[in-house]
Amino acid sequence: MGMTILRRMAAATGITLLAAVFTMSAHAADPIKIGSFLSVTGPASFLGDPELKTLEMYVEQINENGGVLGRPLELIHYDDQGNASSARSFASRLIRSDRVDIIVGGSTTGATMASVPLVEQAGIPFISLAGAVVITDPVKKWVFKTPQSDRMAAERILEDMKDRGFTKIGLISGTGGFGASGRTQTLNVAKRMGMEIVADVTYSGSDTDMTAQLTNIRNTKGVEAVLNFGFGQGPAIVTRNYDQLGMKLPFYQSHGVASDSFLRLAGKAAEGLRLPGSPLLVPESIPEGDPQKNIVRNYKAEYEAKWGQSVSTFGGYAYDGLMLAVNALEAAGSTDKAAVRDALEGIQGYVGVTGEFNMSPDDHNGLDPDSFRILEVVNGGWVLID
Amino acid sequence: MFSEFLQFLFTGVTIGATYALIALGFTLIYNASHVINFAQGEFLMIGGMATVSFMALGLPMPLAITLAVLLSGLMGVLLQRFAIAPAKKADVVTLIIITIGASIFIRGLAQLLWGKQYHVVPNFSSDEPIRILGAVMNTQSLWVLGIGTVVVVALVLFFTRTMIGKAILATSMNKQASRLVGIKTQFVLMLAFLVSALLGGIAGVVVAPITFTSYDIGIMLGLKGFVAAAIGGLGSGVGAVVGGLCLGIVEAMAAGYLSSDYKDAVAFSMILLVLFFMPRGLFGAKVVERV
Amino acid sequence: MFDQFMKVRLRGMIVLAIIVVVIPLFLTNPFQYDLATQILIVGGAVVGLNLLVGFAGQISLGHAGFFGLGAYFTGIMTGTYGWPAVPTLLLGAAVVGAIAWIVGRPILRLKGHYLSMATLAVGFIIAIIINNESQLTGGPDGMPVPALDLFGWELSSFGLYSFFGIEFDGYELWYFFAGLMLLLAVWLAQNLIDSPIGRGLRAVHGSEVAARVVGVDTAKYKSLVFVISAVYASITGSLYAHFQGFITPAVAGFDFSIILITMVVLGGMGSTYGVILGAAVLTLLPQVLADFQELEMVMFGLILMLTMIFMPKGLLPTLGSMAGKRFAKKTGGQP
Amino acid sequence: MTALVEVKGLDKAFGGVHAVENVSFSVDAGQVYSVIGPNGAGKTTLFNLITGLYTPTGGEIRLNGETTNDLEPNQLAERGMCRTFQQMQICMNMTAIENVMLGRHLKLKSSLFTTLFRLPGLLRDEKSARQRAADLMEYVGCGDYLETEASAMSYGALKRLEIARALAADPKVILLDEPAAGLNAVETAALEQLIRRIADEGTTVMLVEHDMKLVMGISDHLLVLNYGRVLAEGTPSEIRNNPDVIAAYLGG
Repeated sequence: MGMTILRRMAAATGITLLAAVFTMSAHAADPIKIGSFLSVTGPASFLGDPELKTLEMYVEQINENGGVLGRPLELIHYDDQGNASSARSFASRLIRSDRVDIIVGGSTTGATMASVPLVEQAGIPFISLAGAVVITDPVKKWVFKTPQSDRMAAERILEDMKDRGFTKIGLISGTGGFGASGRTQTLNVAKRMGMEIVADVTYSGSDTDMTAQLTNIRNTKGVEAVLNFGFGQGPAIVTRNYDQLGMKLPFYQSHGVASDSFLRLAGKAAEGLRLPGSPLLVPESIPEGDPQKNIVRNYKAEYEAKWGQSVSTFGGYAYDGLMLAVNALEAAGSTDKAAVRDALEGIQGYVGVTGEFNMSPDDHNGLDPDSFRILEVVNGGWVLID
Repeated sequence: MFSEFLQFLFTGVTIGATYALIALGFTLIYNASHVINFAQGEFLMIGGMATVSFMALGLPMPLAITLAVLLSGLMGVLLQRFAIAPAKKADVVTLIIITIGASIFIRGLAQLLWGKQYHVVPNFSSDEPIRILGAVMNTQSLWVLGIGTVVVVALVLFFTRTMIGKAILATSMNKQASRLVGIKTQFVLMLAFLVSALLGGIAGVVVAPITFTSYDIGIMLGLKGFVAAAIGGLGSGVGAVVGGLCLGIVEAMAAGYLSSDYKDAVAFSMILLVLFFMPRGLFGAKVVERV
Repeated sequence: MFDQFMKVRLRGMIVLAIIVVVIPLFLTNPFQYDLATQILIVGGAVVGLNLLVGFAGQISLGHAGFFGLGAYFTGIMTGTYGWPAVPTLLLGAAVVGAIAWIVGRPILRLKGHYLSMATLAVGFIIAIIINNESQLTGGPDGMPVPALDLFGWELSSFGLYSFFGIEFDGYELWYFFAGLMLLLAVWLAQNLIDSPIGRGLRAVHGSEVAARVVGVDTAKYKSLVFVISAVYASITGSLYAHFQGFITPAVAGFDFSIILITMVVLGGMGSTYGVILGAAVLTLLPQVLADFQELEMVMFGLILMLTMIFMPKGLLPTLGSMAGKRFAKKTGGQP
Repeated sequence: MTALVEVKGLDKAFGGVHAVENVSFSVDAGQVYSVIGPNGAGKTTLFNLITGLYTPTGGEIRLNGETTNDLEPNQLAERGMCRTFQQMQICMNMTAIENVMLGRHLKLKSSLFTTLFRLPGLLRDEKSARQRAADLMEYVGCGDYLETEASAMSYGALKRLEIARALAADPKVILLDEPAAGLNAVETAALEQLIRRIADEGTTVMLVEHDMKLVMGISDHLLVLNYGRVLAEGTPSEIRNNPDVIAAYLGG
C-alpha cells in the first residue's frame, strides 16, 4: 500500500513542478528588494555561507531599526552552488521575475561574470562579492564590487616580499577560478615589479596531497619565497605538506584563506606564514582612532554571537556590499535604479570592514591596496605586520 | 634525484592506498549485485564527519571512530534496503541514477546535520613526519597503508574462510544457483552493502587527517575510487588494490615530472590506454560471449 | 499500416509543436522564458544523447564534454576571432563529430560500466583542457559569447524586434527559435530511428549478436550514433553559448554530464518526447526547490531516488502506460 | 563443383580445453545438413565458428571457396550466411515485423542523408522491406503478429520469427540451432514442413537438433560430434547403422 502512495507521489511530482514554476513571482511591492545569488553550497560554500549569514543578519537588523527610506528590506536569495550557469539563471530570476531593486551577490568570479551581461542589459545596480580584477576592469556601468581585487593582493604580497629582499618566487596555485586568476595577476605584477617566478605549479580543488608539486618547488634552484594562491581546503593541505617536507623558505598565502577556520585546518604548520588580509582578523591590533576599528570589532562580535562560528573575510565583503547598497539607496532617496547607481559611483570615504571605499566613474571597487594588511601567523593566531 | 622520485612514490602510494580502499568498496557491491554504487564516496564522508562530531561530543577517539564506522555501515544497509532492493528489476543505468540520487540525499542530510565547513581529524599518532633517504612521509600515511593491508587480508580471510563470505561470492557467481542451495540472496546483498559501507567508513576515517573532511568530500574521492576499480577490472579485489595504487602513483608522478595542470588528464588518459588494450581492466574476468 | 506509422510520428511532432506554441500563454515574465528556452536547447542535446543511450543502449557519462566543445568552439571563434555564427556552429559540429569519431572507434568496443568509465574519462579530459587553456577559453572564470548572428540579423535575448508591426522581445524570439530547433532535432531523430539504420541501432541494444548475424556492422553503427549524438550536443552547445552570452567550463563538466544522462533516464530511455520532459523536470526542479533553501539538496536527492525506484522506465513511459495503452503508443515507448 | 561450406581440421580451444578439435566436413548447396551429438559435444561452438562469432584457433572454414576464418558475422551475412540461436536472440525492444525487417538490413542501402531527411528513396525501400517481412512472417506461420511487441509474443512464435528474420536476408545458407527445442509435437511437425520447404526452394540448411525423428526425417547428410571430435559422418541410414554412433550416442 505504501508503495502505491509513493508511486502516486512520484507521479504527482512532475505536475506539481510545472504548476509551481508558474506560481513563482508576485510579491508585495512595499519593501525594498535586495536580490542575491551566492554559492552557499558546493565547492565555494565557504564564501557563500558566511556571506549569506551576514546578509540575513544585517537585513534583519536594519529592519528592526526602521529599514531604509522608511521601507523594510526584503532579501531574496538563491544558492547557485558555485555553478555559473545556475548563477545566470538566478540572476535572471531576480531581475525579471522577482524584480529586485539591487543585487548584492555573486560569490565567485565565474558566477559574477556570467550574470554581468544580464545586469548590464537590464540596468540594475549590482555589487559583486567576488575577487577577480576583470569584474571592474574595464569598468562596467552597473557593476561594482567590494573585495579588493586579486591584482591588489598580488601587489601587496610581492611588495612585502621585495621589502624583505626576495625576488625569486615559487608559485603554487589552485586551478579553480580564484587560483587561476590570482596566478595570472601574480605573473603580471611580478613582471612589472622586476621579480621572477622561477617555479609555477598548480593543484586542483579536490586534490588531497600537493607534496609532489611542492617537491618540485623545493628542488628548483634559487627560490627565495613561496606563494600559494588558492582557496578552500587546498591551501590548508598545501600548508601542511609544506611543513611536512621541512621547507623553511618564507611562505605566503593569498587573502583566499584569510579566516580563522584556515588556522584550525592547517594547525601548527601555518606558523610563520604571511598573507594579505582584512583587519577583521586582528581587530585588537588596529590602532585606536583608526576609523575601521569599531566597525570591524562590532561586525566580528555580532557575527560570532549570532552564528557561533568565527568570522571570515568573505562575510565582511557581504557586509560592505549591503552597507554600500544601503548608503546608495539613502543617498539616492529612492529605489530608482539609475539614481542608486549614480549614488554608488559617488560614494566617498565609506569605511567598511574591508577598507575605505572611494568609488568613482573609473573605479567601481574603490579600495586601494593598502586596505590589505599583511598578517602573520604567530602562536596560532594572526598578528598585524603592516 | 632519487630522493625526488622516492618522494613522488610515497605521495602516490598514500593517495593510491586511499583510492584502493574505496575501490574495494565498489568491487564488493559490484560483485554481489553488479551495481556501480555512486554513493560509495558518501560512506567515506560519514566515516570522517561522524568521527569529528562524536569527538566533539567528548568521546575518546577510538570510540568515536568505531561508532562512525558503524554508522557508515548502517547507512549501507539502509541504502540497500530502501533504494536498491525495491528497484531490482531496473536497468543498469537506472540503478546508477538511483545511487546518484542516494548520494545527493545523503550529502544533503550531512550538510543539514554537520554544516558546510571543513573539519580536521587529528593524526592517529605523532605529527612528526618520517624521513627516509631524503624523502618524507606522514605518519598518517603509514596508518593508511597499514590499515589498508589489514583490511585486504581480513577481506581475503572473510571470503575464503567464512560461510557468509563464501555465500557472497557464490551469489556473485550465480544468483539462481545460490538461491537453489538455500542462500538468501537479498540477505547476502545487504551484507555486501554492509561490508562495503564499513570499508568506506574505515577509509573515510583513516584519510580524514590527511584530506580533512566535509559534507562533500565523498564526491571526488568516490569518483576516483570508481576509476581505480575500473582500471583494476570491476569485480576483482586484486584489481581494486592494484588499480588504486596505479592511479595514485600515476597522478603523483604526472604532477611531479610532467605537468601539475594536466596530472588528472594524464591519469584519465592512462585509463583510456589500459581499457584500449585490456577492455576489462587489468584483472577483470574474461567472459566468453555465450549465445 | 505504414501510413499509420507516419501518422503516429507526425502526431507526436504536432503535439510537441502545439505545446511549444501554447506554453508562452502561461509565461508571465522574461525569466520564465529564459528557463523555457534553456529547456528547449538542452532538450535538443538530450534527444541526441537518447539516440546513443536509449536506442543504442550505450552509456555515456561524458557527454557534456561534446556540449562544452561546441559551446567553446562557438565562443572562441565568434567571440575572439569574429567568425560568423552559423558557419562556425556548423564547422564546430563537424570538428566535434570528427573528434567523437576518433575517440569513439576504440572506446565503443567496451561494454557496460567500462564504456561509462571511458566516456567519463573523455569528458574529464575535455573539461580539464577547457579549464586549463585560459589563453583561449578564459579559464575557470569563463568567457563571454556574442549574440547569435543569423546572416547579419542579430538575435539577442535583450533585443527588441518588430515584424509586420508586431513587437517582439528578444527573449520571446529566442524561445520560438529554440522551439523550432528542437522540433528539427526531434524530426531528424525520429527519421533516424524509424529507418533501417535506426533498426540497426536499436538491435545493438536489443541483441547485439542478432544484429551482427543479419549483417549489421555493429562497430560502425555504434560509432555512427556516437558521432551523431556528439553533433547534437555540439550544435545545442553552440546555441546555448549564444543564448547565455557567457560560458564557463561547467558546461563541459562531469556534473553536467550526469545531469544530461539523468534527464534521459528520468524522462524515459528510448522515448524521444520523454527525454524532453526529463530535461524540463531537471531544469525546473532546482528552481522550485530553491525556495526550500537548505532542504534543497535532500529533496532533490529524494525525488530523484523515488522517481527512479518507482518509475524505472522513466516519467513519460510510466505516465503513458498509466493513462492507457493508446496514449503510450502515441507518445512514449518506441516510435 | 566446390562445396558451399567447407570445414578443414577446425580447432577451437578455450583456455586449453578443446571445444572443437580437428573437425572436417563439407556441405553441398541445396542440402539439409545436420549436426548431432550429445550435450557439450561442441555443436553450438561449431556453429559459432562457422558464423564468425568465434575465431578458430586452428584449421580453416570456407564459404563458397573463400576462407572466412577472420571474417566478422556481419561480413558473413553479406556473403549469404544467416542463422538462428539456441537461446533466441530477439530484439525485445522492437515489434515483431521490425525484427524481421532487421533481417532485411543488407538489402536496404539508404545513406545517412536520405535517412535523416526521409527522402522518397527510403520510403520506397521501407515499403518493400515491410511487404517482404510481412510475407515471410506469413510464410513461417506467425503472420498474426505483425505489429505485436516482440516482448509480448509466445515462445513458439518467437522461434518462427527468428527463422523469418534469418530468411529475410535471402541467404544462401541458413544455420538453425535447435529450432525444435521447446516446441510441442504439432509445432515440430510444422517446423519440419517449413525446413523442407526452405530447402526445396534452394536455400541450404544446416541444422543442430536433438529431436532425432525430425533430424532423421529431413536431413540429407549428418555429422555426429562427440567431445568436440567427429564421430561419424554420412546419410541418415549410414548414421543409424554406424556402430560407433550407436555405442556412443544413439544406443546409449
